[in-house]
Amino acid sequence: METILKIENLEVKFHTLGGVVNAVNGISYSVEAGKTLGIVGESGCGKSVSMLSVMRLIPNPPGEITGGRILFKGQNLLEVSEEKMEHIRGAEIGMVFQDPMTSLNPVLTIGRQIGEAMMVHNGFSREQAEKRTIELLNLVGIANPDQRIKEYPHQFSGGMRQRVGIAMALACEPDILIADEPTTALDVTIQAQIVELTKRLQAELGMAVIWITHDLGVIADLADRMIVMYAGYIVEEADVFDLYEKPSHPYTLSLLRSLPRVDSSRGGGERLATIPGFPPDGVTIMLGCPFAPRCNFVVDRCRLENPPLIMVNNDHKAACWVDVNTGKERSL
Amino acid sequence: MTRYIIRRILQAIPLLFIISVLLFVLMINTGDPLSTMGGRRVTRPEDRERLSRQLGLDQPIYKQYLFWLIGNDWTKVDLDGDGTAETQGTRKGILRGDFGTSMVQRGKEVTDIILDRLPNTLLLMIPTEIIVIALSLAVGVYSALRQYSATDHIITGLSFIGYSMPIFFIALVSMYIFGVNFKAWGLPYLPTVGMFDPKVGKTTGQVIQHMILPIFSLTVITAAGYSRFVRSQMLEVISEDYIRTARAKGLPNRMVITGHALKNAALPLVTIVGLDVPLLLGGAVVTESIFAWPGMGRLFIDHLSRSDTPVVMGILMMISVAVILSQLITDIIYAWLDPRIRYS
Amino acid sequence: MMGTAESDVIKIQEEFKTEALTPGQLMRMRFVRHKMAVFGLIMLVILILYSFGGAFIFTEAEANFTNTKLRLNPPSAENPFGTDTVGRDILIRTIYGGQISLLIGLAAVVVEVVLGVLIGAIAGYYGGWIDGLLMRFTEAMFNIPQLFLLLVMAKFFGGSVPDINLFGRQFSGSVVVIIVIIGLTSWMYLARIVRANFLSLKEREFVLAAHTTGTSNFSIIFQHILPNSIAPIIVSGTLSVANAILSEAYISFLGLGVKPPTATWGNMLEGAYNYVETAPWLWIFPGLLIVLTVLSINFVGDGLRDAVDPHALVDAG
Amino acid sequence: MKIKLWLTLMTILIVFSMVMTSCSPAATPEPAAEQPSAEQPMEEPAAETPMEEAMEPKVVTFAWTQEPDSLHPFYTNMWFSATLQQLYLCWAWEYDDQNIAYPNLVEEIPSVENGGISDDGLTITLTLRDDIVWSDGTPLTSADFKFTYDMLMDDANSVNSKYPYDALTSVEAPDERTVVMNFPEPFAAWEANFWRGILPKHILQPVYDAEGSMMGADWNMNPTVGCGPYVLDEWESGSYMRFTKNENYWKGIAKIDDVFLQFVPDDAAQTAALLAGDADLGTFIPASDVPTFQDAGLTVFTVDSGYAEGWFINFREMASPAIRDVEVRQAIAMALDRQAISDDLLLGLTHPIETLWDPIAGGAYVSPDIVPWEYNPEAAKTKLENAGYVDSDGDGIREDLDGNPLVLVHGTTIREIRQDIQAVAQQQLREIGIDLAIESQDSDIFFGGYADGAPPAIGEQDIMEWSDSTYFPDPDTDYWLCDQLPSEENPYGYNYYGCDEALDALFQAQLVETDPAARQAIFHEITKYMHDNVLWYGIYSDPDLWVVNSNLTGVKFSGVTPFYNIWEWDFAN
Repeated sequence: METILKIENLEVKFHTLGGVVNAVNGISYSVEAGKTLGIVGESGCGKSVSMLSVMRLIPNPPGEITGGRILFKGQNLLEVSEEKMEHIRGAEIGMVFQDPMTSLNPVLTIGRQIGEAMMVHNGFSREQAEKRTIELLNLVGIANPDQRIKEYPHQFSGGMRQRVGIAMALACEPDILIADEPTTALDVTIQAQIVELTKRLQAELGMAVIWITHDLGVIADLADRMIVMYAGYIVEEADVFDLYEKPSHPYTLSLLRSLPRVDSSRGGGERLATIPGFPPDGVTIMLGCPFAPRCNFVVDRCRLENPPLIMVNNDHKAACWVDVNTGKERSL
Repeated sequence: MTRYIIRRILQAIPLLFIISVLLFVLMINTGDPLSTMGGRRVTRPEDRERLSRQLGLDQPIYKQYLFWLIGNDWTKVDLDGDGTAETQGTRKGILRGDFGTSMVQRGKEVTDIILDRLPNTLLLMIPTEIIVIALSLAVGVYSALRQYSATDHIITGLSFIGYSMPIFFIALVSMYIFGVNFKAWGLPYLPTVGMFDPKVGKTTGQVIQHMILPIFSLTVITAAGYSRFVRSQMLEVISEDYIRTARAKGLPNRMVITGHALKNAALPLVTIVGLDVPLLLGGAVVTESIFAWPGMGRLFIDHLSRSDTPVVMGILMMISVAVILSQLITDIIYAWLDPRIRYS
Repeated sequence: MMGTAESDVIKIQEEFKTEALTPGQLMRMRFVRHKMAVFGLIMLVILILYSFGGAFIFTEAEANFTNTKLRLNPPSAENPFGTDTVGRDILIRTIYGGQISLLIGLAAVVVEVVLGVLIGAIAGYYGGWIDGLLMRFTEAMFNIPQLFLLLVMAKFFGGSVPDINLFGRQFSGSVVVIIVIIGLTSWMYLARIVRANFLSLKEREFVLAAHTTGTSNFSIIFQHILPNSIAPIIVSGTLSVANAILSEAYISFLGLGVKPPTATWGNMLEGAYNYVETAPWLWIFPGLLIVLTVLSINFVGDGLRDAVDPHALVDAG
Repeated sequence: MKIKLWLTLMTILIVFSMVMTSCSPAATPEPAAEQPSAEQPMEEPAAETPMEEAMEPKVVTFAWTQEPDSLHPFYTNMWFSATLQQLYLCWAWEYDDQNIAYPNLVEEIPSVENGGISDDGLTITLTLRDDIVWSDGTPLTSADFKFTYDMLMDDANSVNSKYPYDALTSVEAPDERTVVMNFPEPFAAWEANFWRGILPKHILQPVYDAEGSMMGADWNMNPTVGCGPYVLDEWESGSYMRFTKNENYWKGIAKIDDVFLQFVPDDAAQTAALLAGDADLGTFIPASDVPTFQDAGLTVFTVDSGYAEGWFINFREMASPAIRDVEVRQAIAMALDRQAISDDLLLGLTHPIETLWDPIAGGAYVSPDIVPWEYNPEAAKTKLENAGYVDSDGDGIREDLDGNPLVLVHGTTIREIRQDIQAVAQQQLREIGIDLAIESQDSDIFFGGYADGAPPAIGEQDIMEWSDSTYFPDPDTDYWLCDQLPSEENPYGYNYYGCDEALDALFQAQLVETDPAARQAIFHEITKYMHDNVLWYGIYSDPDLWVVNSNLTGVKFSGVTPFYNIWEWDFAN
């Protein structure tokens, strides 16, 4: 399997009024061509920031990438020129954003917004771009594409707009599609449609997908591999089945418990589990594990030492001093 | 759209009615046009009594308003003071397009008086507005894109100063520097007052020379506010998600700005300009006064100082109509430029 | 990476909730980070000290002391700002004029806020035909350019107004006239803001709750809703002070402002254009003081707006 | 793209307004250079060749700080308009630089001696010259006089003032050259006030017939037919007015071709224009600029036009009791340093005066027995002590016996010099213990009527200051007549000062006194009485100031008809 994107020790900081926020704290992972990586975590855990770093779209100031490497097809994206980067964005890495209501330009037609990337990257003429745009809209399942390319975003429903967003990201047939919570703002039925669409397109076009979400439910039948992030750290990384079967970090466990289960044996009156407390603010320097204050499994060591990612199983890593299956402290 | 326009125009009618009543009541009570009639001596009692009657100033205010509104040709008026109204009125009233005649320039049609001056005001104001829009777009966008740079700080500071300055101050300063001091230093200097040098005549070159200082002053003040607005709009727009989307598509920066950000940032300016256009019609009263520009603003001041109600009302109503019209036009243009907005 | 999406920053910063800071502290912090606002505040304090502290050094009699032999003297050690057409010292007159100008600025805004809040609150709270009527009226007032309305009103109230005695000093009655007319011609914007605020707030739970407990309309308006829309009122009020000072300068410049003997920065400029060339000190000093004051207030107002508006979090120059 | 369309629209608008403003026929030829001509105006003629100079029209430029409201003599009260009448109109008789009348349209000025005035003073007969014509060649006849009278008296015309024509019973025109005026009782002020401007019947009659009034006549603003040495050529509102010489002027064709009136916004612009040589003549100049003009070689004329700046004392019952006390008034008269005002504020161009009649006929109507009020604060203080005004609480302001502080209200119009005098007076009266509260209003408010609640009319102010004159050059005034007191019944009355029966009788008597010497004697009584009782307190004589290019020759000014000899003016080479 070819590794197309490899992130090593990425560190991102934000300078805010409240102090320096450590948004991403030295994370490493890789994405393989044609596969889907799911990144899960609460708001503010650094999952979006790490993706924006890949696109080099972190606003500076106040954001700053302070360390690490992002290797895309072997070249470090943090070192390439802005011109080169412009080509990589859109042409080689496409991105779909969370809110389809705001991520499309309200005063430009859909056709122009999809087509312009092809005109820039592929040197298409206006006619070629339009032809291809119609094909793309067909591909993402929008009816009457030759009419609709003349329309404006406000004339589309939320789900349709997200389809447009996807078409836009796929316009130049990128090798990676980054989807930053693309379904969060949508109705549940539409969510499923978008997930299905993505799967179909991935099968047809063969690109890698990085799917960011805070909803473990959505990603279950989409991802090949999963990463769970908390407070700027990767706390667990595993194949999708492993993760759901044997979650090895208390945080992952809590996330899974907070999912509503249709097959619940305990009946309808069951109260969903919530995680007490708030994630750390990123400013305060924490000595131990950032999840320790909210953790049910906490031991003394957790408050003193931040656990590294530990291989708990075959290709399954978790950052915890405790084996959550046994409740015993790991001896390391 | 047509229905929307009709509805807006219908809505404007009560609005104009309120405005006219308000202003009329104010104007009628702002001094006596017959006190000295611009002369150095107080008007003789006999003449004042007679003129009050003949010009209808002795009538109760509602009647004066009525005559102003719908005219008095349906009734008779008393000219000779014998207590019986025997002369047929001749006024048609503003609703029938008769703005009346001036008290100061006895017998001269208000419409003629205003039309004499209107082109001069437009001549000064339209170039100003164009320069202001172009300048503030350029400056505002530039400084937004270089937020926190030294240039941005300087531009922001300067625009704050311009924005805080009363126009007469910048006018006096510019007259002092470019008129008085340049002359004293033997540099080519600019004329400070009037529309042209009568010795030379009203040539295009002359008029343009005389336009420079007033336009400069107006531009400094207005562009300061506009560019601040454009800058903040631009800052807002470039933080929008769709700009990030455009960047994520790999568009070069120039295309992101001109293709995606500028139109969104410039759109709200249409509203601001629409609100300001009628003000310009009034010709920035102060500017015209200082630079002795023979426009509407000076006309207003001159006639206000002699309580010439028909002329003052004529100017103010014209401006009010212009305000309403330009709001309507602004809405239409906005709808035309912004696909999201549709009126019905 | 210049000019990239700022919403991300806001989103990110909102994500990293800074629990340590109360909203008040945050506001103060944002304000203090706004360097121009701090500069404006300092400038304003200096100007207030100048106008009100100067009164302890020079008496008002000195401000009005004429000496026709010292007519139109240029600035000198004796008269640092020069003298005017009857030999009064311009420095001392700017001190006393400053008091009135600042007073007019503040008092006119009080009038404006009272009117604007009252009309906006009533229109927004009661809605229906009251709202329709009040808003029509507001719109009508809006449609007449302010300077025109000010001039007409200045003439309307320009008759004889008796002098007033305040704090043992005599003021020309026209000060009150100017305050009132500036207030009367500037409340419309505020009324709209307040109305919009009321429209959205009156449907909120705490208001509905107050209704069910039988609280009177008066107390709902003033004790429940108003305190929640105070921030925009304060910001708009601050900026209005600057506008009021400018308005006073404009009408005074056109000869319809505050009448002698009371000096204001505005009426010191009246007729000064006749001395553009011959006695520039007549208009430069009061003019500069107006510009400085208005500038400082605008800075402070801008800072305040950013401070109460969380979207301006990063806009700390 | 849409922005472009918008810009195009704007451009069209600009071009449109450009065309509209410049489509009026260009007055003067295109200049060779686009430089402001202000740079070297005086050198221009020198640079021309003699041939061209002969062709070049002679133009005299007036800097005019106020634009006339109308050029119809009976629809304007503006000094800046009335003054121009000697350019384009003609009076029956006009006045020379000594303010002495000389016949203009008439053979001679009527008098008892030449039979023009009947012995009972009830009929005045004018005999017109036979060579007088309008500028379009139409003869000017008694019909024009009669027409003028008829128009004035017709209510449909709403003229500014019917004075003094309402004193007549009729005007007759028995033949083309004779005008007969019939009075119900003798009218001593006739010479100074009748036939100031004759209307062209052949122009205005058709308008009157068509519209029932001459109010809307084009001639009012555009009198291209006149009977003066010049006729109006063009008036561009807000910018300029040009008069060109009347080729049919019967006294002789004017030497200067054009008179150009440039409207300047203020004194500063006028001063600049005069100093730069852009204008050849200016008036109503600020006194402080006079030395500058003199240094620059311009000639300054001071011409008595009957105006006097003074304090009108309100002694009506609503006035402060103090001001109604003659001792207080006399104290005030001694407390103001009028000489300093004349010297410092008016740079010695004028002088303090004692009565309203000082600037008339060289002071012939002023009683020789008057002793001018001296500036003497100590004497003023003593007077106040004697009148019972003592500063009992030590605040520097005197109180009367009941402890009421001695506060007087002084009101005036918003003219800079008046507000300056107010400031000076306030300080000087405070020195003798009088608190002067000062206020000022726009003149249309200040001089408003009783019903408007104007401060002088309703008697709110104790002292009112402005510059005024009699029916100059006649000494008559009806300001102090008892029947002119404003009230509910007489809301337009303009005796804002008070009714003094003795004074009233004297004013009544002089107007019907046909013997000049006897009339003069009555005025001596009036002036002495008003001066000693301080019913009017003179500040300074308010002459007209004219600044003229020294290259102009033959320049003379009258106080009544300023440009009476403008047809004789010329440029020296």
